[in-house]
Parts: sequence; C-alpha cells; structure tokens
Amino acid sequence: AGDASRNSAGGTVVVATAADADAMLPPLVRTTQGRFASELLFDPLVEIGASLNTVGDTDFQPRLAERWTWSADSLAITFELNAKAKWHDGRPVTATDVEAGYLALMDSVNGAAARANLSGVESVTADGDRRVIIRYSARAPEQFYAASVIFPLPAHLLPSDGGPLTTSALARNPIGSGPFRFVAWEPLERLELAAVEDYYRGRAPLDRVIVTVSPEPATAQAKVWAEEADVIEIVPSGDIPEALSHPHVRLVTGNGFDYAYMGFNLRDSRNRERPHPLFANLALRRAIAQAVDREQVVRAIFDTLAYLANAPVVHRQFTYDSTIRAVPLDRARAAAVLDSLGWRVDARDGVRRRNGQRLTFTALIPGSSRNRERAAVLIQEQLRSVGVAMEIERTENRTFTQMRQDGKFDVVFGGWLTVPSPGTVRGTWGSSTREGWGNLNDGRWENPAFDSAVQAGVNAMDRNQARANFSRAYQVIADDVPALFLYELRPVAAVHKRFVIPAWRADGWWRSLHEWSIDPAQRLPRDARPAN
Amino acid sequence: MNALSALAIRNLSVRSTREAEHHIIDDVSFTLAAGSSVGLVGRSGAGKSSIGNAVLGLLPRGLALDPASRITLGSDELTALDAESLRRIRGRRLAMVFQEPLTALDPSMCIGQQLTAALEAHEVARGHEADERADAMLATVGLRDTRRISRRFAHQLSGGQRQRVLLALALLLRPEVIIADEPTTALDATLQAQILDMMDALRSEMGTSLLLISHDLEVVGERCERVLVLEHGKLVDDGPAERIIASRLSRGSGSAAVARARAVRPSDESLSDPSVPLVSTRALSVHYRIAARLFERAAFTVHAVEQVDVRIARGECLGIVGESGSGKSTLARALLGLENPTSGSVTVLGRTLNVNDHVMMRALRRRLQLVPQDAGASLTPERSVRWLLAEALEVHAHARGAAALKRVESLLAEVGLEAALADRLPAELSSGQRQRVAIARALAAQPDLLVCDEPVSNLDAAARESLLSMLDALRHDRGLAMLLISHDLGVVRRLATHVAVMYLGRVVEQGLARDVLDDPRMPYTQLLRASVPTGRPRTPAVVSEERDVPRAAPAHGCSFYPRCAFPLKDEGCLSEHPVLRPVTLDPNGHTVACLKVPLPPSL
Amino acid sequence: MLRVLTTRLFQAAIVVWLVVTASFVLIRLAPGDPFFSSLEQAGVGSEDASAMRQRFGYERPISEQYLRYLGGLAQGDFGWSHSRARPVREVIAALLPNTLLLAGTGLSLGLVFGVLIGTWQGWHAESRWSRYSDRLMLGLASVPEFILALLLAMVFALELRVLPVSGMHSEGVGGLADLLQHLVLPAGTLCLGVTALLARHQRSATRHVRDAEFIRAARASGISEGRIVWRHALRNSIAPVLTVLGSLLGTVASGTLLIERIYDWPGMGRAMLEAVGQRDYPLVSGAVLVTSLVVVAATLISDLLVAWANPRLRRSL
Amino acid sequence: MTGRKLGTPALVLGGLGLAALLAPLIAPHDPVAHLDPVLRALQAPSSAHWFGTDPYSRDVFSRLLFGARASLGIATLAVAVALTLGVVVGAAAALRGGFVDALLMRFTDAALGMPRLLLLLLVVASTGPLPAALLAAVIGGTGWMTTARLVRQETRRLLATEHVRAAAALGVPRIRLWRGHILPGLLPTLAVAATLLFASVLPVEAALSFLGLGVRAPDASWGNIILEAEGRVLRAWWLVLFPTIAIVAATLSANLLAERVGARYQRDDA
Ligand SMILES: Nc1ncnc2c1ncn2[C@@H]1O[C@H](COP(=O)(O)OP(=O)(O)OP(=O)(O)O)[C@@H](O)[C@H]1O
Ligand SMILES: Nc1ncnc2c1ncn2[C@@H]1O[C@H](COP(=O)(O)OP(=O)(O)OP(=O)(O)O)[C@@H](O)[C@H]1O
Ligand SMILES: [Mg+2]
Ligand SMILES: [Mg+2]
Repeated sequence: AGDASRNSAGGTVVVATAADADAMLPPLVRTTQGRFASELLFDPLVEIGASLNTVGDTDFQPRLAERWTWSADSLAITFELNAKAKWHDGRPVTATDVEAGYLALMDSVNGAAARANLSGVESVTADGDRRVIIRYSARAPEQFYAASVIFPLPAHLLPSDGGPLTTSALARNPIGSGPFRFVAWEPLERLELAAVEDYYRGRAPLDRVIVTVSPEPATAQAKVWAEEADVIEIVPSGDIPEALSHPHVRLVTGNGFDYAYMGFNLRDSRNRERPHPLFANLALRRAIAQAVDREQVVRAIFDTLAYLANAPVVHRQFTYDSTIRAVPLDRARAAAVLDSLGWRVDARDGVRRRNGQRLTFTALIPGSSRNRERAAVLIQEQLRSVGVAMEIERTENRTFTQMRQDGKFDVVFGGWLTVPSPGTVRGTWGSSTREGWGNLNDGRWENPAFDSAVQAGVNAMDRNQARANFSRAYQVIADDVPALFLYELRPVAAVHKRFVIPAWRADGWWRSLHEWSIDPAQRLPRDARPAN
Repeated sequence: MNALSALAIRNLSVRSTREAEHHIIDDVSFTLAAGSSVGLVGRSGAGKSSIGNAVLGLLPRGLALDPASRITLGSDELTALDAESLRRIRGRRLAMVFQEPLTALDPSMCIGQQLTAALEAHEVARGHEADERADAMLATVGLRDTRRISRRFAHQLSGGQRQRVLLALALLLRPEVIIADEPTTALDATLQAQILDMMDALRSEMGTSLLLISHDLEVVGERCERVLVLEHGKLVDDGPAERIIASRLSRGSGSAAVARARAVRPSDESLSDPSVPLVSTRALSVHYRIAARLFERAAFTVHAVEQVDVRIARGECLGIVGESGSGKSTLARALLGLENPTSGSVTVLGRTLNVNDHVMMRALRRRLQLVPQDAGASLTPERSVRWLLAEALEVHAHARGAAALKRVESLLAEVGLEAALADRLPAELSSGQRQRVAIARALAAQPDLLVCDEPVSNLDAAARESLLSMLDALRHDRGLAMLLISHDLGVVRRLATHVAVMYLGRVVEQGLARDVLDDPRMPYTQLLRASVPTGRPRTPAVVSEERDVPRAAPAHGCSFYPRCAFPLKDEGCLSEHPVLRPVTLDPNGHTVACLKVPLPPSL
Repeated sequence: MLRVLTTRLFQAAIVVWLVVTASFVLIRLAPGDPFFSSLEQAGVGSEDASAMRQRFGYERPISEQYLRYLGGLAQGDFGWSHSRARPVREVIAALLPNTLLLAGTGLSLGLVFGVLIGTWQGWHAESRWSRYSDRLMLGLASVPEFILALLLAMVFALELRVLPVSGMHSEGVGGLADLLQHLVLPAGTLCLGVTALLARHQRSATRHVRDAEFIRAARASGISEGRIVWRHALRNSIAPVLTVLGSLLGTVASGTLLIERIYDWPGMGRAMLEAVGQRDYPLVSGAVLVTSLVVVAATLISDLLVAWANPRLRRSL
Repeated sequence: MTGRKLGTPALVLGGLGLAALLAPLIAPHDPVAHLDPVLRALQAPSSAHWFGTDPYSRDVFSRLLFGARASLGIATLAVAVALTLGVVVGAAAALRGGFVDALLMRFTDAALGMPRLLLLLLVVASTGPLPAALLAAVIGGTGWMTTARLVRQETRRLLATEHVRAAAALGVPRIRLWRGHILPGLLPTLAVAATLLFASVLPVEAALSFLGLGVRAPDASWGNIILEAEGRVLRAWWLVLFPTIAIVAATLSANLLAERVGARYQRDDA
C-alpha cells in the first residue's frame, strides 16, 4: 500500500470512560462498555442499519455475511459468508464459527442478553464452509433482527473441553474478526486495540484505540479537557460550559436508549401478596402524578439535553409516539383528590394525615445516579407543597438492585436501557403472570389491556400496524400511572476536534469508529505510529 | 573588682515570671578569682541553684533574669553575647554540674554518646578519639568498666554513677569555671574525696575556679577558701571559709555538729522485737541484663544484689551503707516489691512477696513506703504539691476532700516547708524542697516500713536535723520500721539501730549500728569511714585510695581482695569465698564476710 | 527482644486470619454476589448466574466456602477475581507495587516534612510563625481529602497544565520521568495530609520535651542548638509520630482510596472499592489479606521504632 | 500564659453553635425550599444569595446554617465515641500489659486492617439508613484505632517514668494512677489526636452519604453541600469554599479552645 495513504492514516484515539468493559466476547458482554470493545473486535453476520429498523430485513447491512436468501416459506435464511473475512490470527471465518457463536449465545451458563431475541430460532447449521442456514420455528416480524445479534466466534480457539467461556484463554486474549484487534487489557484500568491491516472491509484509518477507565466521572472528563483523552461518551449538562471552554473539544449530541421513571410499587413492600396500602389506589397515583411538574424536573436537571418521557419508549425506537398524553400537572386537582381520599393537611408539619397516619413513603434511589437523585429531590420538594412526604433512601448499587428486585420499596427511581426493538416492554412492564413476561416488572403493575396491545404490536408484520398497537399500549400505561415517566437522555459526547467523524450512531457511537480519521495537521504526539 | 577574676557577677536578680514581685535572687554580686574555690551555702530554697542557672543563662521556664544583671566571664559579658558565642563558652570555659543527675541526662541516649557529643560540639575530638577521651574521663570519676558503662542509658545506672557521669561531663573539657551544684551528694566519702581532690588538682594546674554549692559545711570548709552565704536570695555573708564555717558549725540550731554530737547517742533498741521481722529477705538476688542495642541479646548481666539476707523488725531502723553502685537502692526497691527478684524471696509480714500478685501488692503498698533516691523526679510534674499530698492521703483513706487539703499543710510543716509552697508545681521548687515533699508524701500514707534512699542528701543541716529527729521520733513512738540508705555515716549512725554494709551487691558486714560503725571489722567498712570530711582545710597530701585499679570482683575468693589493705591479707583470700560469719557470741550480732577477721574464741 | 518478635509474628498471623475471616463473612452479608447483575438493561435475566455460582461454589454453605478458601490460601491460591477476570494473585501483584509507590512516597515525604515542620514549630512554640503555621496545618488537616485532590488536579493539571491529570503513564510516553510527573499530584495530596497530621503531633511533643532538664543540661555542655533539637529533643519526642505512622501506613494501604480514585492511580484502594461494589469476593478477601499484612508489619515496625527511641520500653513492645 | 483569654476561638465556636441553634431565625431562606430550580439554580454569590445557590436553587447560606446542626452534632458525637473507645482500649492495654495488652492491640491491628468501607457497607446492608446519632457512633466506632495506639504508647512511656513509678509505689490504684499521673502527661497528645479526629470526621460524614449513610436528603449538612458541587471545585466554587471554611473554622476554634482550656486546667488542678 502507498506510503501516502499511510501518512494520512494513523493516529490514536483515547476513550475515557467511567466504567470498564465487563467482557470482550459478545456472548459474555452485558454493559455498554463491553459492547464497545466486543463490537470493535467482532463483526456480526449482519448489522442493523442507521434507521434502526427491526422489522424485516430492510436497511440491514452485510458484515461477515455478504448476502442472504430467504426460503420460500420464510422459515429459513441462508447466509453467504464473505470470502475475505479472517480471524485476527489469519484463519478464515467459516460457517462452523457462526454455529459456535450461536451456541455460545444460547448457552445458559453464559447468560447472554441476546438469548431472548433468539427464542424464535430453531437451529443454525453450517452448509459447507461458506454457508450458514438459520431456521425459525415461526414467522415473526423481527426474524431477521435476530440474526443480527449473532456474532461468530473462532471455533478453533474455543475451549476444547467445553469449559466455561468466562475463564477461557479466548476471553483473556480475544481473537476477533472486526476492524480492530486485541492488544492488551488491564481490567478496570485500560484497554488497547489496534487496527487490523487486512480487514476485509478495508483497514481503519486509526492505528490504535485505547480505553482508559476513571471511576471518578470528574477525572474522566478532566482527561478530555487536558487532551489526555479524546472521547468521552457522556458529558453531564452541568459540565457543558466547562467543555465549551476548551477549544480543542467538540460536542456531539446524539440520541440515547435510556429512559428514567419514578415507579410505584403496587404491592405491599413487606408482603408481596398484598396490595400496596397507598399505591394500589389509582386515584392516589394520579393525584401524585398531577402534583409533579415533570417538565420542571427535566429542565432543571438537563436543561434541553433530555426529552420529557411520557411512556416506556425512546425517540429512536420506531414505535415512538409524540402524541401520548401523560397525566397533566394540576396541583389544585391533586390536592382536591387527596382531600377527597381522606388525606387532610395537618397544620403541625404540613403533611397530610388520614386517621392520624401521615401520607409518607420512601423512594429508593441508586447511589450512583446523580440524575435520578436530582429528580428525587426535586420531586420530593414538589410533593411537599401538596402535603406528601417522600423520604429518599439512597443505597449502594447492588443493594439498590436487590431491594428493587425484592420489591422492598414504595417508590423506585428506576431507569432502563432499551434496544431498538420495542418489544422489550414485555419484560419491564408486562404482567409477570404471563410466561416470559414481566421478569423486570418490579412494581408488579398488571394491565391486560397493555399486555394485549403489546402482544399485538410485537406480532404485527407491518410497521405501521405495530406502531398503532404500541401507541395503544403506551396510552394505557400513561393513563394507569404505574410510574411517572421522567426523561429520555440525549447524551452529549465530547470529542477532540482533530477527528473527522463520518456519522454518530445512536445505538453505539463506536460503530463508525473504523471510519474515523485524523486531520494530519492537528496530530498529537500520541498519534505517531508506534515504533513496532 | 579583682582584675584576675574569672567570673564576676554584679547585681544578679532573678524573678519569677508568674509573680513578678517574687525575687528568687535579689541583687547578688560577687567575683570568683582565677584558681580560687568559693563555697556557696545557704538553706534549702535560698536560691543557690538559681544563681548557677542564671550564670549559665539557663534559667528554667518560669524564671527570668533581671535585665540589670551583669555576668562577666574573663573579659566576656555573658548577658550581651549572642547564642552561638554563648554556646562556645558553655561547657568549654564555663561548666556546671547539675544538682539532679537523673533528669539532667538524656534518657534515650547512652551516656557515652552524651560525653562524645560534648567533645564534638567544641571540636575537641571526634570519632574514636572522642570515645577514648570519654572513657578516660569516666574512669577518672571512678567508674569501672567504662566501655560497658558508656553504652548504658541513664536509668540503668545507680544514683551515684549518674552523678559521676554529670561530673565527667563538666570536667571533660577542663573549663575555666566550674559551678558544681551539690556534686557529691550521692557519693560515698572516699569517692567524694577523690573527686574533690581532682578538682583541687585542676585548680592548681589549670587555674580553674570552682563555685561549690553545698549544704555540707564540712566539705565546704575543707575545700574552699572563701564562702558566700545566701539567704532568701540575698547574699548575707561573704568571707574566709574558716570564719564562716566555724561560726556556722558551732551555731546552735541547724548545725551539723549537733547532729554529730547527738549521733553518738546509742541507738535505742528497746522497741525492736527481732523475733517477728516486718520484712526479711532470703538469699535475695537482683540481676540486670543489659543490651545496648535493640536486637542484641543481653550483652552482659549486672549482679546488682547478690544473695542478700536482711531483716527489719518493727521499731528498727536498718541503715545500709556502701559505695556508690553497690546495690543499695536496688535492694531497697526489691524489698518493696518494686523490682522483680532474680532469685531468693522477700517476706513481708509473714507473706512472701509476689510482684505479679496485684491484689497482694495493693494491700501491702500502704504499709511499705519509699522515698526514692531521685526524689525530685518522683513528683508528677503536672500536679501541684497540694494535689500530690492530698492524693496520698486519699488513696490510703486517711482523709478526703477538704480534710485532706487541710492535712496537707500540717504535713508540709512536719517536713519544714511553708504552706505557701503547696500550690506550686514540682518544677517551681528547689531540689531540697522537692525532696521534702517526697518525704511528706511517703509519711502521708502512715506506713509500717519507710524506706528512705538518701532522704536528706539535698538538705541543709538544719532541715536535715529536724527531719531526722522527726523520723527518729516516729520510729520511737509509733514503732515505724525504717530502711535508711545514706552515704553520710553520721546520718546513719544518728538514726539506724542496725547497719548492713554492701559491697558489689553483697552484704559484707552486718550488725548493730554501734558495733558496725564504731568498731568496723571489715577493711572495706573501715575504708568507708576513713575519708569522712572534717570541716577543716585539708592537706592535699592525704592520698586518696586508687580507684583506677580494677575493682571488679576476682573470679574466686574475696571480691574485695584487690583493694584490701588488711595486714593479714594473703593468697588464701583468693581461694575461698567469704560468707558472713559472726564475730561476737551474740547470735543476732555482728557478722562480717572476711576470712581474716578473728572469730570469737568460743567458735 | 527476639522472643518478643517471634511472639509478635505469631500474633500477626492470628490478626491476619481474623481480618480475612471477618472480611470473608462481611462481604457475603452484603446484598448481591459476583454474578448478581445490577444492570438496568432490558432483557438481562438473572437465572443464568446460578450456573456461574455453582461453578465457583457460591451456593454451598458459607462454612464450606470458607474452608475451601483457607485451603486455597494455604496453597498460595487466592482465588479468581471476577471483576478483573484473572487470578487474584496477579491482580495484587500488579497493583500492590503501585500503591506502595504512592503511599511510600506520600508517607515518607509527609514524615520528613511533618517532623521537620512540627519540630520547628514546637521548638519555637511561642513565636508567631509557629502559631500561624500550626493553624495552617490544622486547616490543611481539616480540608476534606477529595476536595484537596480535586482542587490540585484542577489547578495544576487543567488550569496551569503543568502536570498530568491522572494515571501512571501518558499514552505513548513512558519512562521514569513520566512516572514521576504522574506521581507528583497524588503523592503530593497524600503528603499534604500526612504532613499536617504529623506536624501537629510532633509540635506538641517537641514543645513538651523542650522544657526538660536534660535539654538545659545539654545546652550547659555547649551542644549546638541544632544538635540539641535533632539529636536530643527529636528522639525523645518522636514516639507519637512513629505510633501514628504505624496506623497511617496500615490505613493507607487501603486508604489512599479517594486519592487513587480521583487521580486514577491503578492501586489497591481503587481495586478494593470496585471489588466491594461488584462483590468480587475473592479480590476483597485478597486485598484485605494484603492490607492486614501491611498493617501488622507497619504497627510492628512502628512499635520497634518506638522502642528504639525510648530505651525504657525495650523489654517488651 | 495563664491569663490568656478564651477570646476569639470561643467566639467563633460559640458563634457557629449559636448560628446552628438560631438557624431558623437567622436563615434568610428555608434551607430545603427550591426557589426556582430552572432559573435560579447554581448561582454564584450575590446580594440576594450571599453564598450562592445549589443545583436545586436552594440558598447555600441558609443550608450552611442548618447544616451546622447536623455536622457539628455528628462530629462532636463521633469524636466522643472514638476518643472514649481509643482511650479505654489504649489505657487498658498499657496498664494491664501482658496478655490483655496483646489481645487489645492485636484487635486494634485487626480493626486497622479491616477497611472502613467494608465495615460501613455491612452496616448499610444490614440496617439501611441510620439516624444521625447512630451514624456518629458508626463513624466514631471505625475511627478509634490511632487514638488507642497513641494512648497506649504514651501510657507505656509514662509508666516507665520516675514519677509514675513513684506514685505506683505509693499505692495509688491503677485507674487512679492513670487519671492522676498519666493523663496529665498524655493530655497534649490526646488534645492533638482529638482535634485531628474532629477534622477528619466532617469529611467522612460527607463521603458516607455516597453509601446512603449520611444525612438524608433534603436535610443539609456541610458535607452534602460540598457534594452538590459534584467535583466542580472551580466552577461551583461557592459550594465548596464556604462549607470548607466552616469546617476549618470549626476545627481551628475547637482546637484553640481545647488548648486554652487545657492551659487553664494545668494550673487549676488543685
Ligand atoms: N535498671 C538497671 N539496669 C541495669 N543496671 C542497673 C539498673 N539499675 C541499677 N543498675 C546497676 O546495678 C548496680 C547497683 O545499683 P544501685 O542503684 O542499687 O546502687 P546504689 O548502691 O544505690 O548506688 P548509689 O549509691 O550510687 O545510688 C549498679 O552497678 C548499677 O549500675
Ligand atoms: N519557676 C519557679 N517559680 C517560682 N519559684 C521558684 C521557681 N523555681 C524555683 N523557685 C523558688 O526559688 C527558690 C530558690 O530555688 P533554688 O532551686 O535556687 O534553691 P536552692 O538554694 O538551690 O535550694 P536547694 O538547696 O534545695 O537545692 C526556692 O524557694 C524555689 O521554691
Ligand atoms: Mg538547688
Ligand atoms: Mg542508689
């Protein structure tokens, strides 16, 4: 290859994060940081397109699979592998590797998140070296989307004794098929990747990708401000002015997949069989919703860097519907309803009482989320003005999750990271009485109308039909107030100016990293090509 | 002023910074001619030590020099010098022997280093040479085995040894002026004579001048040409030694002569009931293992007390005499259960002492009281005199609260101290005052046995006499048993009913006081008696006993052999180890550990 | 002394065992386990974790886990760190030197400065500068450590740009000079706190010794003021500092936590913090084992030093 | 020296205490009221808000006043707990010696070796959020070790001195001996230890609220005011500076007061 192209190529990108990847192998990955690493190291068969469509195969991009053909009954898809695709150790990617990748995802020991997407897949079988056939048990709108979660693994490097993947040599020294290869990993400290010279889709212009982990968010940011790092994925709104004061920093606003909510527990926190003494009552839930100025909460915390959420859906999901109406702010109504429920303001402390009992409950918040703490304190103050005493109980993360799973709360300030497929609400808000539903529905809200609307949406083969069904579900949940939906993040990233970035993907900004390049005029010392 | 004066002091005044009107020293002026020796005497608390401190510019916190004071050393005006010049003078040209040896030595630096530090500070010698000189100096002040001694820490020495280290420090650089504050209180007469002789020699050879602060009029009379008398911080007399000493010695009250005269009074033995001893020891030994460095195995062992049998009955007073370092204090402490015996046992009131049995020790503590040798250091520095005495009363439930506080004043009066001192902290007292507070404290417990380790070493004759009579009265009237340690044989003779003589940890002669002290059989005891000062100028011709010859006990036989001047001494002394043998027919009588002393005919 | 020492070593073993046992139990009492995910991500179930639990034996009774852990320890096996995906021994081997470097530098500088400043302050206790600087020290000691750390980082690394913000090495640069540059801020922060702490103790002790008679006696023999201070006064006043240092060294082994976190120093404190957060049982126990070893060694050394300084305490520690 | 007045430090500490007590009267704003979280949040000091506002638009000056109650209260209590524990353990070890000494000091070593964080985490896990008094006890209960070691060391040193040995020989019982003859010598060291404890406790309180152990929202403490700055020590300097000044002023004046009272005590012991 010409020296000239080499010259304009090169460079190092240093990514500052507050948390490290949990693993490098796709079946083991659960965190965003893990996805970052594993998706740079490993390519999937096909990749979801920029439109984030999940129905049918529209806009899906070929990766390791060059092309695919549907069977007549649509119950099987044959994928043709790219002949140039190679593992980083030089071996070609074969159909067996796809099988291995699928099996690893399905192995319950690995606990892969993507297993849920693959429930409709009957089998993945090699047909010669270059061909793989995926068979489905039934037709489904997101049939093809399921194929996009399969990451082939190098079968020749998997533990031969069938031992666990987690502790295998491959997990510590992953050999992938993606645009970057693994160089070194100091868990919780630093990760280094390097460009693959003979990548089948063309060598990435960058030489190295380095991730440095700073558990203290302020430090992670400071690194970017001091030019020690180039990218930080999320800059809190409070730090935007700081970011703007550094001329070498460029801010990129993207879309996220997180939303946060204040969820009510519909069951008694001490005895899950009994209804919650307060929140089983819809009128009370609505009264509280009427008392909360969510608009103010979102503006106070994020200014314009978050959307007000009205339902468990984010803008980038294709089912997003801006017409969903949440319970409107109306403190006078709220007060009247509370009065009518027998909760009267007591002059002693301004808190409502009924039969001598104060209108008070505790809100569980995780220790790590400043945003949710903010929201909790703001809402606490708002509720105080209508005579409702909300106590805030802040706990360390794992304790939070445990308490939340055990239903030991009155109100929880929760948040979910969703995926492009809108069907995930089955787990988070669906009735837990339904098979495979509601496993994350910690407040135990149950509404058959919601369930059936979601089911219809998931089964709809047509996007518009799906949208209509989901909108129905969203309006049901907004009216029944199992939670006050608060905000959907619009993450702002900070990137060093010297990078030329083709696109910023909402479902993973790193997905375009192999196309990033550096303006040669603005190189930093660390962009020099490593001696070796 | 004398043109030749080595030290001239004019209008020296010292005030307490707390009570500005309280003059400790009030306008004192005197000069010290080169090569002269001047005695500074006065009652305890008169301000003698303060003069010494003021001259060195080292007044303790709480005392301040009046700005009008002038102190001239040779041609240098000390009050006008900067710190560095003053430092060069101190130790080199002007040295002081501090009154209380224990506190004047750095507790965490071995004494050899403290000596070499002084040499190095004045760039006289360093390294190996400094070590040599330090060792030599320690030997000169009568310390044996200096290599080992110099690696010890202050707390591992006996009172007299510490005092000699201080002397060594002062004499080390052969200064022009030495201020010696009670330099020989912890030394036996022979050593005392030897040290004073050495200073005399320095005077005549080097022209050193000596300001000798002492209560001991005999010593002052013997060694000084001129005497200054201080009273309440004022100089009240200044004249030739003969006149002043003679007049003071002959004066009625507070005269040592009286003590001497009365001391001849035979001790009253009527009260003693030897069949029931209050305390007794059996083959008591205390050994100290000494390691100089942190991880050293014990480098050597000091046999401080070796196979000692003594007994004290109610109403008796056992006097212990012996050279410095012979184990007297150790024996006393072991007797009180303050020291773990290496072997042997102590029996108190029929019960064998067990140091680790706290219940037993607590019960016995009140009945056994100690006035330690370093009485000054035994007072808690943060506590006032009143507090300390009241506590002693309260602990033993003799009085509490207001009653205790009132009793304090009568206790103070008993030991001859003014009630006004009650609210002072120990550091604000003179050494003699502190010593008496320590005695008062021990008496407050109303013990059965009182152990007094050099109880009057820092007291003037009058205070000493009144104290001794009080103790004697207590013994007499209340049957108080006493163990008295003193270098002053006069004091021992005055108070003791029985006497034990110690040498290198062993008792070498024992018996009734009058037998042992008036008719000593052991050559060692005779030696102790020989050099008692007389109060008259001494002819330096009297050659003191050579201590530089090895004093260590020979491996076999009599340990005193090398120094023995007994005409009958022969090779046989080296073959057999002498044990105490009676020299009279009385079975409880006079015993001596000498092979050559003739036995009573019937045995 | 040697006997005392062997007894102490024996006792040390008991202490370490005690601490390890306590940590073993305590961390298991906290909610969650290494395979319990606290992710708020739709679709991540928890049923798969049980296979991993089984594999690592976390479903057995705690007594059995404990015996197995001790058995492993006896063979030098510290277990597998889940959060760092490698044997605990490797994690500790990689991180402990970093912590020791940081703590060692910070503490020894703090010791030197603290003793120097404190001695000077105590010796001149009446002087105005002594009083002012004492207040400064106290002020410094009461400023929360993380504020100090953040402030120094902001000022020196962001505003003045003279020092790196964090980590141990710059990307693409290496070598001693780079390491030292990175060491300045964290060690400096630690040093400031330690200096303030020790200076206050040293000042008080020096002030007390200053009036001792033996100091006057040393002056009387013409020893220079400097020697009096550094030979006589120091040795007789250093014990509190040595004692505090003993416990400091111990706590610093796990306690530069905030500093390591803010400056991104890859050390034990940071790892322990994360291990606790992620319920990485073996790493927590391993780290506690190491810190308790350091504590035991540190207190022993400090006791020895105290005995060295004060010969009267030598018979025992 | 003795005539030294209690002057300024007493005034400052008294002032802080008084401010804490009278906070409801002095404070210009309700310390928990959000004035306007969108428009008046995070304002730098001005004549309307002397010490600025926090991210919730609460008045920092008012919060500082109210926070003094929690912070000073917790700090004082925590120091009392730590000191008591430290003194009892240290003195008992030194006085009893032998086996008891070994036992107590090795226990202290163990407590030192056990990271505070781990212990606190357990507390959170087993009890959940704590009332302020218990919180103080927990902070004190995990911070006594250095004091214990100091007290033991100093007690041992003093036990070897002539005056303490003399007092023991006099028959003074052990506890009394410690109080009457050892404590006075120990007091300067203890005073230093106590003020340093005091200084260290206030930040601990702040750090603990991370774990859910601190003062609960929305109540103010000096520590959680600082935390609201979220590490922006320069940009939101007023959230850091004023509480820090309060902490430093409290420690300084507590220390000076202790010193002066100590100086008096040394004279008025009779
Ligand atoms: N703590 C100790 N450690 C080691 N050796 C000691 C210790 N105390 C005393 N010695 C040694 O034991 C011997 C006896 O000491 P002791 O104090 O009993 O003598 P003493 O007869 O009282 O002498 P003095 O008249 O000088 O006071 C001395 O040689 C002394 O050096
Ligand atoms: N800091 C002080 N404050 C007040 N008075 C003091 C202070 N120091 C000493 N004194 C008093 O000063 C007087 C002189 O003390 P000094 O030590 O000079 O006496 P002395 O003549 O050496 O007595 P002794 O023969 O007992 O040693 C004593 O009455 C003592 O109580
Ligand atoms: Mg005197
Ligand atoms: Mg003696």
